[in-house]
Amino acid sequence: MNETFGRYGGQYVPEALMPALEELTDAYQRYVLDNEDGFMDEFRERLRAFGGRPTPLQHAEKLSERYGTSVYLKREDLVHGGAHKLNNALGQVLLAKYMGKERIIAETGAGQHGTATAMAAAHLDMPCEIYMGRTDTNRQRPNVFRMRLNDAEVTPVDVGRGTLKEAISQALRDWAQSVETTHYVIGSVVGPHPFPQLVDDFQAVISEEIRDQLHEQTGGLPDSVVACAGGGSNAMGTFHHFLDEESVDLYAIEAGGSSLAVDEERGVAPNSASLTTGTEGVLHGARTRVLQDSDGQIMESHSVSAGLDYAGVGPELSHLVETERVTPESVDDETALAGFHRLSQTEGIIPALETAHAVGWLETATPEQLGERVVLTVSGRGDKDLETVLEETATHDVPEAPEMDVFSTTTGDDRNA
Amino acid sequence: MNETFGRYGGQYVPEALMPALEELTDAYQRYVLDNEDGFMDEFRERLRAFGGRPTPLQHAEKLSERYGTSVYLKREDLVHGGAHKLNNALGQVLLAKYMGKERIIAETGAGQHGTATAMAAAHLDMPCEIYMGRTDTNRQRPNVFRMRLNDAEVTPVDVGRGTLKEAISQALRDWAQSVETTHYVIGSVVGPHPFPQLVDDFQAVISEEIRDQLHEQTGGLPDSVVACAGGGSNAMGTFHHFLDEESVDLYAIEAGGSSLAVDEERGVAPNSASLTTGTEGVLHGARTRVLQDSDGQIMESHSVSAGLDYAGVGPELSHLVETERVTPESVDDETALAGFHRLSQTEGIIPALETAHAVGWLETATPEQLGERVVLTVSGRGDKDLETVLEETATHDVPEAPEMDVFSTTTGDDRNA
Amino acid sequence: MIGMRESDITAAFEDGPAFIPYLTAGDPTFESSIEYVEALARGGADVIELGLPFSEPIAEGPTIQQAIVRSLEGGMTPERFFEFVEALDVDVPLVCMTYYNLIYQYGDEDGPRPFVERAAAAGIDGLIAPDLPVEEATPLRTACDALGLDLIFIVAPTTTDERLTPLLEHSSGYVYVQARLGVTGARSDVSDRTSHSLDRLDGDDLPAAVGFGISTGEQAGEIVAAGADGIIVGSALVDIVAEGYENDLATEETAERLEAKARELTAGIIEQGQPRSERL
Amino acid sequence: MIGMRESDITAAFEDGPAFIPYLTAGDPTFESSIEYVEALARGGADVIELGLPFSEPIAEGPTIQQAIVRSLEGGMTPERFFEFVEALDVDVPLVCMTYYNLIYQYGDEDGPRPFVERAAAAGIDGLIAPDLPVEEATPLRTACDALGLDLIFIVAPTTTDERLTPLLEHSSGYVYVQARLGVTGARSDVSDRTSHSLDRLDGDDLPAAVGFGISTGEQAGEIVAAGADGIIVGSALVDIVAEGYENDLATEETAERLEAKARELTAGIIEQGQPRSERL
Ligand SMILES: Cc1ncc(COP(=O)(O)O)c(C=O)c1O
Ligand SMILES: Cc1ncc(COP(=O)(O)O)c(C=O)c1O
Repeated sequence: MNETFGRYGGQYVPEALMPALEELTDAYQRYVLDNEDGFMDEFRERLRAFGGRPTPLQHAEKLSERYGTSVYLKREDLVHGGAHKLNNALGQVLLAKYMGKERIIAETGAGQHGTATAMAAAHLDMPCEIYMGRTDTNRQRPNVFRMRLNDAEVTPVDVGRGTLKEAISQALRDWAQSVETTHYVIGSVVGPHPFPQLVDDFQAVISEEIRDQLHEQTGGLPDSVVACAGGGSNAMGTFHHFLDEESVDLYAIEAGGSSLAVDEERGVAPNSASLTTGTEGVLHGARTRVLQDSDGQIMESHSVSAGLDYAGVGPELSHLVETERVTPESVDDETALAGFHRLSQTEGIIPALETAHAVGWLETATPEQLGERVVLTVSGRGDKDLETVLEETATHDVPEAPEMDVFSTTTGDDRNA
Repeated sequence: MNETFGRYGGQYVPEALMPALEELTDAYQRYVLDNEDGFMDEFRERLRAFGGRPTPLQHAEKLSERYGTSVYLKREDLVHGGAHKLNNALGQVLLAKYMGKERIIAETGAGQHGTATAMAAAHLDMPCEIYMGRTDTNRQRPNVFRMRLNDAEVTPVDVGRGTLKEAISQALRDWAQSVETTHYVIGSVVGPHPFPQLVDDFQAVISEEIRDQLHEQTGGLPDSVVACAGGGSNAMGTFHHFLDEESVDLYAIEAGGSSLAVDEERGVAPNSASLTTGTEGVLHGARTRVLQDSDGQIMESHSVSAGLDYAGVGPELSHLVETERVTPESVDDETALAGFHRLSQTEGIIPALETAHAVGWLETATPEQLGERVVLTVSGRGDKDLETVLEETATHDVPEAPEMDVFSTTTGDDRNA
Repeated sequence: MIGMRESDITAAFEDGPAFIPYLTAGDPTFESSIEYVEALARGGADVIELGLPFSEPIAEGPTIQQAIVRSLEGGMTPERFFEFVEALDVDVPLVCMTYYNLIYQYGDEDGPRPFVERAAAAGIDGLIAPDLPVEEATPLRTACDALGLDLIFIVAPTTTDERLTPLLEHSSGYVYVQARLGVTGARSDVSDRTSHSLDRLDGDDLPAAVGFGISTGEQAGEIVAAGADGIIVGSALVDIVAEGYENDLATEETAERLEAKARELTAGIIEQGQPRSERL
Repeated sequence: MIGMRESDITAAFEDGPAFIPYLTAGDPTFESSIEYVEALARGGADVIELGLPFSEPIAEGPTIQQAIVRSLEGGMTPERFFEFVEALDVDVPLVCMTYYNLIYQYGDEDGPRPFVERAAAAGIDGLIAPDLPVEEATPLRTACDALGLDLIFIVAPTTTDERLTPLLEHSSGYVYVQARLGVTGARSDVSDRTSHSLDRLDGDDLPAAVGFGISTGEQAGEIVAAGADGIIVGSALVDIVAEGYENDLATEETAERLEAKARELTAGIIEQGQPRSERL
């Protein structure tokens, strides 16, 4: 177990939480790494029966044609709840149960991690409270309903801009006072050690399946593997089992937002490209690449995709970028929206806006980057993003978008008149 | 191949469509029954890679405890698109391709069959037009968006009450003029021969998997199998491979709406319980049980669940009920809502409102009916129903429902003050 | 038509190509609808098709769908329909056009016979059930034969040669030739499939009446010139009823317009037509 | 505290239990905040903790979060903070409380040293970084030692005995004893864990100051009676600043209230207190 990844990682939290991190590190070692009491067996079985794993690795015919290569889609959109997030949430809630905790808390931005945690907590009969920025509760209403339906408390956070950053801070505050009975289910490969590794290990099932499925389908390895990255759990899970395969190129696609430039004055980055444009700093318990001003104040990030809209990124991913094992690429809002529509129309899969960044990147990638076999992880489905896509498509230049005039009053009957 | 099932079934359509039904019957025989050109192999493979099959058969711990028996959930909610509907839509769109058709039409009520067809059509590169009652387009907006995103035309039908019944009639009208180039993808085991058998065969994968999975998990057969029934495709697919197993009791759960009584004067049935309360009639191309007044006019049906809200039912299911192989049961709106909340809270699965009827029935079933092993098919996920559930829960007496006051302005921060 | 005496309906084609108008009975009210039907008779109708409205009219276009809605809202039922027929003062053969479920449900016993009995008693001469293909028609055929009613089937552009033979065998009265694919509704183009269909029927005993989409005297003439024994006009007439309804016209005014339209169509036919006996 | 001369901060505990108020520097403005800090000094502060606001204050409750927002909106930056310290006219030791990222980012080179240098130059005597556990603190510890600043660590109720030893080893100035679990914020109950924590520290060289949730002179007295060498009060004072801000009170009025509150707290301590030298 590494507490750090090169210069990144560590445990930058209040002293009150340190014993909990020690306890968690111990539990991680015993249950996850050593499969004590058959923890990993139970986790795998529940991922299968409750979560719907394995998910398919689908050869995408139209994309393959378009890019002159074989494109395979890893279908995490088919996981229960609609995203890869359940892999981690289920693992952590189960771990909390093994640790004898009585309560679960979590933060959520887009609501995907919150809904996944609420589902896992209902499934495993654990009381659960989700912190969510006030702005996000309002713009992600359906996900708030879903969490409530699964009997989770949803606590809006009224601080600051009311988004993910504030929700994480608030969850850490809750944890600092409830740590003895409560486990904090963090939603990505971020936060203090051992969270980045723990979450990575739970998400590693993605690349384990990809490797086996692609081997079965083609007898070989991919040339390139593409995943969108916000905090980086989807990317780390997708890369994990290829890290040691030098022939496999790994691309982490970040949100380029409207621009890679930064407004220091207002403390705003119109993007979430912390791997590409961030600098070393300490955020939410770990040293990693963050979007910050020259004083070290964390900036507001921006992306059309709520799930990528975060000023930090997992420390291991920062390290893998620094050592050039992983290539970070950023895709702007418009290209992501085009990718969203392209996948919906040509493959019949409506992706999450997060995933749409990875899809959008294919359009700009060179044949050398893609190679002959590309795997792209569809990290989630886009049902949660319908309203956003409608609004954003209207204000951006997205020729791929369909007309949405169904709700006008002309009728299809006229054709027979 | 049977054109009829006892007294039910047949082909009651305009002469213009008869040749198309002959052509379809021929294609059904060759491609589906005889696997010509490897049709069924391709269908199965696409169901796997694109559709996400097999879906798990999950032992439901909390329900099992509650009812003192082993309850297994067949997780069709994990199929791509969120319901069993894709099994049929993918099969029929693929069949249309094998038949050389150039265009797909379909009707939809709740939008589940429409979205499934739109997804399948995008996946297989077929132009697609979906008929949907005007009322339904307005109350199922997200599904309309999804269809449009998959590049399907959505044509609102302004006739009558503007729901499923009118949409089917309109789709039949379109087909009557476009039949030479167009295949009509009907959404359930209804309509003229060979549709009821065709759809049943495509949905039979559900019970094939249940049988094999339960055998693997327990070494035996279920004692009872429970499925909600609107048109009946979920029920027929769930029952198919158990029809010849006499020890297995089969329960088709219909929508009891607000009451089983009927308002003949207004031509309105406040339920959709055509198996329980319907009488023999001819609707949408088949002789079957329908909700009709004494003149034979079809009545408006009603259910809290749009997907069950239909005045007819598949002819084979009518026959199986008549011969007492299948037991029909009806569950009213309130019991279904309670079932919806119960599954969401205790198992972490938010079911479709259609499915919620089957879940609700468990509450009233006797131990003798359930036996020691119960399989219940979760025909779809409830994301599409969130708004409806909120509204309906507010106007019904559903003690199971959670509070939904998250959107008020009190903040979670106060606890630390 | 299997060795039966020529019916009143068939006889109506004897003196030249027949004009067969359609109206939905009871559209928009029982009383006005009676006047409209009688106006068509005055305008030269040789046979009249009367629609008995069904809640799921899968074979109709929007024009007739709306007529059906108006009629149902006006309280039309199968029983009222028969009273409607009895109240009519016309002396041409009447054909009832309705969907099979209404036929099947009528009366206390299962099956089509009670309906046919009642229709015969009311003075109906023939039936068309657009959702009843010949394969499913035996019970109705039997009842009609027993009570001396014609049962009219539709030949569609898609009807294959293999289907044509049994279809003609079971037909009586006339053969309804569907001019184009699609549902009912006025159209300005007349498919060239019509003449093909008519060619296929050449040599059959029954008169062939062409419908679907005819709206002007000129079209009617063209179709008759192409060899039809009659033309069926529905939506173009229902349009006039709808217009009167929407603009609140007096019943007489709408009736006059219908009569005028009937005359236009009859004139178109007569210009081109010759008695069927001479053409055979 | 490893073999170093006693610091000014530690010396401030010599004459009896110390009163250590906290304010966020620059809340709500640079100028008013200076007056507030000076008022606390007049009110009897022995040491003053000054918050340098960070955008992600994960260890603060809502009261101090809001103070941080006000201060940041007023334009507070690390550089302005040092100017603030330089502008202060108080003669008690000053402790800067801030998050590690601001310490780490300050100046041109990576690492905490430039921040510590500047802090020393401005007249800061010690640092508290609430998100920097002792495991990650070596670079900062080194810089502080080099420049003669105290580095104060927090002992939490959850701190295990194994953690206590290294934690105390790295501490200087005083030990910040967290009275209860949770984040900062005024509370009316004082956990009985406090005395347990104090017991564990018995025998350590450094004075133990208790914070988190103290708001009245009575509470302060109880805690001193339980053996604390000092009390730290933050949210109860920030509440007064917030009240002044929200009700648009004159700076002097808020300053007077702060001074009065400081006197209340000091009085509570003195009642119960005796000089540290006599208690050891
Ligand atoms: C579907 C989906 N993909 C990707 C992400 C980004 O998170 P991560 O980078 O941790 O995978 C999210 C976050 O909510 C998500 O919902
Ligand atoms: C999830 C779900 N279950 C059940 C049904 C009912 O249809 P059927 O009885 O054909 O399965 C529907 C119809 O839309 C549905 O969406």
